[in-house]
Amino acid sequence: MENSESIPVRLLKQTGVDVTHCYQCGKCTAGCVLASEMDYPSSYVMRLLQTDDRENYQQVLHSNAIWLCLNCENCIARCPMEIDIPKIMDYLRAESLKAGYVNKKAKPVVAFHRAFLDSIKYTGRLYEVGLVAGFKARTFRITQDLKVAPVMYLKGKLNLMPEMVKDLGKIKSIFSKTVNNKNRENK
Amino acid sequence: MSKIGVFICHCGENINGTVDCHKVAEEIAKVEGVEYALDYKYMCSDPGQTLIKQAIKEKGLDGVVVGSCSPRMHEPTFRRACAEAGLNPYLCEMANLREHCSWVHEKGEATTQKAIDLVKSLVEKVKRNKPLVNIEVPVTKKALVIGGGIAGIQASLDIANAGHKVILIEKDPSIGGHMSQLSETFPTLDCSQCILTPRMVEVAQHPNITLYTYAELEGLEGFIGNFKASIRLKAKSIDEKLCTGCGLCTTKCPNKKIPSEFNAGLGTRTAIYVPFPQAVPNKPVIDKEHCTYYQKGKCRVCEKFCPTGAITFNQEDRIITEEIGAVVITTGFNVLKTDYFPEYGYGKYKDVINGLQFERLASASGPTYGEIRRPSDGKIPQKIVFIACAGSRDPAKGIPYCSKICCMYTAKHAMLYQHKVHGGESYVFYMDIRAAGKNYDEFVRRAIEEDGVNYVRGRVARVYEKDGKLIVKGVDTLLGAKPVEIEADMVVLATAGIANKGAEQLAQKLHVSYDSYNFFAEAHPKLKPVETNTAGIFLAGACQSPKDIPETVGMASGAAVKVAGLFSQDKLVREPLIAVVNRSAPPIFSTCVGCFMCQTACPYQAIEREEIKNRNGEIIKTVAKINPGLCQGCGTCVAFCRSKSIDIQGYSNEQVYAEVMALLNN
Amino acid sequence: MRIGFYPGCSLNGTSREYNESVKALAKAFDLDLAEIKDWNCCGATAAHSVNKDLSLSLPARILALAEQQGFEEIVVPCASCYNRLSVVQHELTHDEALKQCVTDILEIPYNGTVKILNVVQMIEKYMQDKIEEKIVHPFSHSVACYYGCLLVRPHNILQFDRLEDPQSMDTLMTKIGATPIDWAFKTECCGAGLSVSRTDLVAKLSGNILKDAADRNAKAVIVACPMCHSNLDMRRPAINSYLTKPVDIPVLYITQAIGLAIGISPKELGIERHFVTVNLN
Amino acid sequence: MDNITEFEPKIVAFVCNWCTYAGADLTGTSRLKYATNFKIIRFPCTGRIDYMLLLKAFAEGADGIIVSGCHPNDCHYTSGNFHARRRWVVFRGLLDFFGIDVRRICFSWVSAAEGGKWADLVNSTVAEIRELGAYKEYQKVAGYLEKEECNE
Amino acid sequence: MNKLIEKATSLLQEGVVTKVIGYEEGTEKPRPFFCEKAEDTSKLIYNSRCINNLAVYLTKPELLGTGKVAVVATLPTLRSIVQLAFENQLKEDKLVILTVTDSEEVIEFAGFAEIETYLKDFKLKIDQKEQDLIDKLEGMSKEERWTFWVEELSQCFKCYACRAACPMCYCTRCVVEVNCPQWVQPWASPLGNIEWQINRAMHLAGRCTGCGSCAEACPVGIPIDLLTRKMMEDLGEEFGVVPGQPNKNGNVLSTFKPEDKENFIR
Repeated sequence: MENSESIPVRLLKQTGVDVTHCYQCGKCTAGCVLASEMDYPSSYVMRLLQTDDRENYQQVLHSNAIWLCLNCENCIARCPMEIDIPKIMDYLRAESLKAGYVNKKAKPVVAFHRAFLDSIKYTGRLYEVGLVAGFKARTFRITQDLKVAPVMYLKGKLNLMPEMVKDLGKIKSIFSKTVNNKNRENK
Repeated sequence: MSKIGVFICHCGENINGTVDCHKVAEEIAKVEGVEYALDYKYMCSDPGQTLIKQAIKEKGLDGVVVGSCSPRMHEPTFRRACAEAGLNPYLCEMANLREHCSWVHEKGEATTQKAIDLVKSLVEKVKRNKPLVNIEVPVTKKALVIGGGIAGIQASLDIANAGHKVILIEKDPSIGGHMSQLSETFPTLDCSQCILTPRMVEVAQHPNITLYTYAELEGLEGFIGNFKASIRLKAKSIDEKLCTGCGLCTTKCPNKKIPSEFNAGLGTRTAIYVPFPQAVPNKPVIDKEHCTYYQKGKCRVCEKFCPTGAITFNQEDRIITEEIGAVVITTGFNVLKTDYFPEYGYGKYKDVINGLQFERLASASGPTYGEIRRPSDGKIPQKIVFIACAGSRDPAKGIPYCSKICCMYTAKHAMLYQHKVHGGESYVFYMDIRAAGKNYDEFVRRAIEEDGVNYVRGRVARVYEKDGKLIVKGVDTLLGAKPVEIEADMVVLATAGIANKGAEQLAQKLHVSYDSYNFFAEAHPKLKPVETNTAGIFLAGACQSPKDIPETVGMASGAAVKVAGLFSQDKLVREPLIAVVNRSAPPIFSTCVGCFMCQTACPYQAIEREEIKNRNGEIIKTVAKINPGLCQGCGTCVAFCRSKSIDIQGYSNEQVYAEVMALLNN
Repeated sequence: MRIGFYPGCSLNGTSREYNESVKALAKAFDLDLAEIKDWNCCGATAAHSVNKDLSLSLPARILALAEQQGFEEIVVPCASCYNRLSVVQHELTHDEALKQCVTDILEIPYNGTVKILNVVQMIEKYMQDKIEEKIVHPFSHSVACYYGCLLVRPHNILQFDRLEDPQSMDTLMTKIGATPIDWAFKTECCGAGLSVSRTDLVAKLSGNILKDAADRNAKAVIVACPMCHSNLDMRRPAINSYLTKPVDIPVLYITQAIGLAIGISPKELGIERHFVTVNLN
Repeated sequence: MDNITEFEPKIVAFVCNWCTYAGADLTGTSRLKYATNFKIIRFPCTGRIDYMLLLKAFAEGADGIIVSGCHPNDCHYTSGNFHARRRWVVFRGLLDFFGIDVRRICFSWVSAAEGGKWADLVNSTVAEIRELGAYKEYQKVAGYLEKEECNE
Repeated sequence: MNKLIEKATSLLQEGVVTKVIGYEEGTEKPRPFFCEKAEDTSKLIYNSRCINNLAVYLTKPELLGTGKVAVVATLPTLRSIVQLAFENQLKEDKLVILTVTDSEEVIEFAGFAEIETYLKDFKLKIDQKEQDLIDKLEGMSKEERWTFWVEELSQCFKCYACRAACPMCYCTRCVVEVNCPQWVQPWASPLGNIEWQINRAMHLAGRCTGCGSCAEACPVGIPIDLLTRKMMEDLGEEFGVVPGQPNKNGNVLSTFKPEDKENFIR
């Protein structure tokens, strides 16, 4: 099906967002707080997607930008064509993960998301110590935030024991039906 | 028993090449009611037409069918021929044997047979044709022009110079419109007022033009050539006969802090005011909303100082009615309001202004006498940013369409700035440069190349104030979408042109259609740009869509010609192919039951209510009536009417029914 | 009046002072906040960065629980959770198919009837007209109200305040005697999700925000979002090493500011849990 | 006419004067060819076309019908075609519910510039109707009544 | 019940109206009753068995006379009245419209507008019986449908009871009486019958209020109401037509939207 339909059409079907609406005014980029950090700023990403060129698409999936996007939604708030760029970014991230194209620079970001989700998966709620630990384990940034943590602890901001959702079974099943469910296309 | 004459044209070999024309004539001759049939090489030629005329006279024909080319080609020709022979032209029909037969089929039996069938069915139709007389409607040779901007001024002058009376109404105290607010005009940079004011004066002095300022249309009834307009003359609180326009009152009025409309809010005016020095008429009006006397009941300072005692507080609005034959709508456009651009801080920061305000700053008659100064502190901006497409091409917050004039006036603004502020830095954020027009693109290039205006392709996301500077966050999409930040002293938004306030209501009063943006709709996008779908009402200028001065003036003259053309005849003659509601003897009067559901089916508001009264004037029945002046003959109402009480002349139920029957019956 | 309360993860961890101050305020205005039983994490950015269905299901479960436990209205102080819950509710009400697929995943009924309030809305609805009379020591400082992204965007869904230059927090601040400054970064993003993974960027973004507030000499930054808070407060060392001239403006939750004004003890409001010490006046 | 081996369907077209009739003229001037067993009747506007004429055509032995006018927004009378469109939506639904073969009525928009489209449309319609064969069901029912012309 | 009689009595006694059109007990079902004397009001009944659509009389001046007339209206009747009023067929000042609620309260409407607002609370729905038939027909192949109708209509002998019973058929000249050209065979014949019913349905597009009187009146019991009911459904979906709540812009076939949808025009 990938080959049968154009990339813009696929995006439309999968996310309900029509990238062909973009006429490259750049307002999204102009308003994006991280545009200067991105390898491809949002409007550029839109253009790459519009071209319906496999290489350009791969380029996007490999890009750092999709992982830097904060979903702060400044772009869509100002987009004259009301194109939901954050939604596209979500989709691209998911695709990038599936395809294993995640940009090297973005590894920590992904690691964090993963750690975050694991934490929820096992406890139903976010267990920050677990999260940070998990994140460090994934990124080998053992020393990061070493200064912050104790202070946090002193200020009573850290629980050393995770909180648990009673109905953990349900949370697990949610995960198994979504993240771990390969056959369901992200719609 | 009818006597139809049938004339089959060979059109050289065009028809005869594939159709056996002679056989067609022979076959048709056999048809009941056909008196005479012949075929000939060229029916449209003089000898051909003479054949028809002779036959009509000699055989006393009461109907004619010409089997030849498309009626869209020669129907008028043959109908004229019939008329010249004394046969009612509407008793002549054409069978299309060329475009619909000989040219689209191969030579052969079938083709000839089809030709015969086509002619037959037209014969059956003609049997049921009725003699019709052209409709004549008288024409009142006086035009109403609504709106005294450059479009209205041009249209009025052209119509008046063609020798016809014109009534020009303007809602503001003076004519001149937006053009009078402009500084210089692109691409020649000649001063707007210098070219406009002479025409304003000409309007005021023209013997054929009656000017009503501070006046609005209340309502319009009637139809082409025969409208009746009611006009509200708003109370000016001034006796114009006494007022000499000395202007003393305006200097004495204590209420001086009212934002001036003419200066787009950058300057102030008094409650009794003349909008601008060159105003026409140059006599003040009292703005009741802001006048201390009207609001609080005391003051009357102007009255005290008026040397001629022209101030009349007790004046009331007057409604006058005028008989007119045509209307030209020239109500112009407007610019987007401040609340469209929260991210640009328009309305929040004094130094973020719109294009019209910049025009006033740049204009010698403006609040700064033509010097570019910041509204906030009067300083001369050293760095200025122009944002194009502010609201245009912005379905989310503004309007989806391109306002057309912004690219040019922005280039002009930047150029004027560079000329007036030496060493100043100007930036234009644009998406595309749309400079199609004589010397337009050259003009933009000049701004970039000679005056050093920095054009940056990309939209601005937001503008915010910091330490007295306006931080403009934009992007350069030509550098791979590179964010750009400029610390500007002033920001000018090329705000979109939108339909004028009240356009929708006016359209409804006039029964002309308007588009989803409330711009008035032309009758045909290509071939009828100055007509509306209501006969006798025409359009000119930015009320149809944003446009620049030359285009507006051209359109105004176009509309004027249409009006002059209409007025060149004493009576309007129109084809009688229109709908009619049947009438019959009492007590029925008409089979119409008066449900009036047909009214909305008519695109021309041609269906009226007729009250049938008895001797004592009591209404017995209300039935539909078609206004022959308005009906264009589409026949939608005919197909809709349940009791078949409406029929259309020339395509009557009987005629088309017979046509269909005959066509299939062989 | 019993209202559901969804603290969300951070309010039980890093941002517990937010939790405490919300509760304290509720107590002061005798508003009965009942925690939704057995709530789970909303999934935050992580979930919808990784998997659509998950990002829908987690919040949906919370809303379903709230319905089950008979709440008509729930207060969600965490702007991120508020945003996720609202967006999911909106998406599900506008897409039957999606709703079906999610309820299948949840295996508990979901109708989407619960009304979701953020903290500002809670104060506006249940407290603001009583604030003035309760004030004991006016919060007479110039403050920068920082709304962040998640409270106001996407506007068509949240319909909260106005998109550019929102005012609701500013209005509340004037009620407790503060003077809100007009500044440029009210709704610029602080870096939120990247807090841990890309601290460098967060330092930069949050830095710009604090700098503008400082330049316009605000004495405190007022927030209504735990992520904004932790970025502006906890990340201060990183921020200050990014900024040329360090900034020591404290960052308070709107609930804390109001709490102080109506005389709730700093301890009760968890003021001392901040990294950047709060010593106003 | 029921010569099944070489069945030639009877087809009539009801068209508006301003777009489709002119389009058909263009087909002619461009010398594009189509089948002879197909005839055009001219109306001022699709808005004028009475649905009864379609039924009458079937009753009178038509096997197929084309109804064509200006594209939306191109109507010479600004909105006749819009009214027609609604009429056809309603009428077609009703006919279908009645079991009348709506495949035999082809509705279309053909502009004055679409001579080519008209030729294709006619040819494809002729082909389709030839495929469907004569509209016996209706003609059988219609056959009942002795034909009688209307005369005043 | 008595409330209705009281009301009718007072109306007649005070001479507000010259007659009250309502229902009285008939041989096997209630029948329309023109009550002109106060003493007869006791005959008036009103219950779920009263099904005749009395609106049909309101367009017949010869029946109403010159005076003011009261009518006891069922929901369908009210819908018809609103539609008739919209089609300029009724005079507000000549009518007193009454209805009886489930709690047997009598409502007198101040005007047509009020009826419309009243009707808003009552959603018109097709009874299961009809719906099933419609679904059955839609389930059939078009050939089966054709045979179904041809057979059903072969019984029709053109008595025009359907027309007489329909409040919307008030034309002074019905299309079948038009003979130049003769659009529809006025006498019974398979084709004529089909053409008549198609005309009837088309003429009722956006006007039929689904009271079912036509089928009720058919002496041979042809389910002709299905045609209009089906059409009502479609019009509802396609153009948002609500029976009894006429679109103020005009009839569904004499109005349009540029964005109207269709899927068959080539």
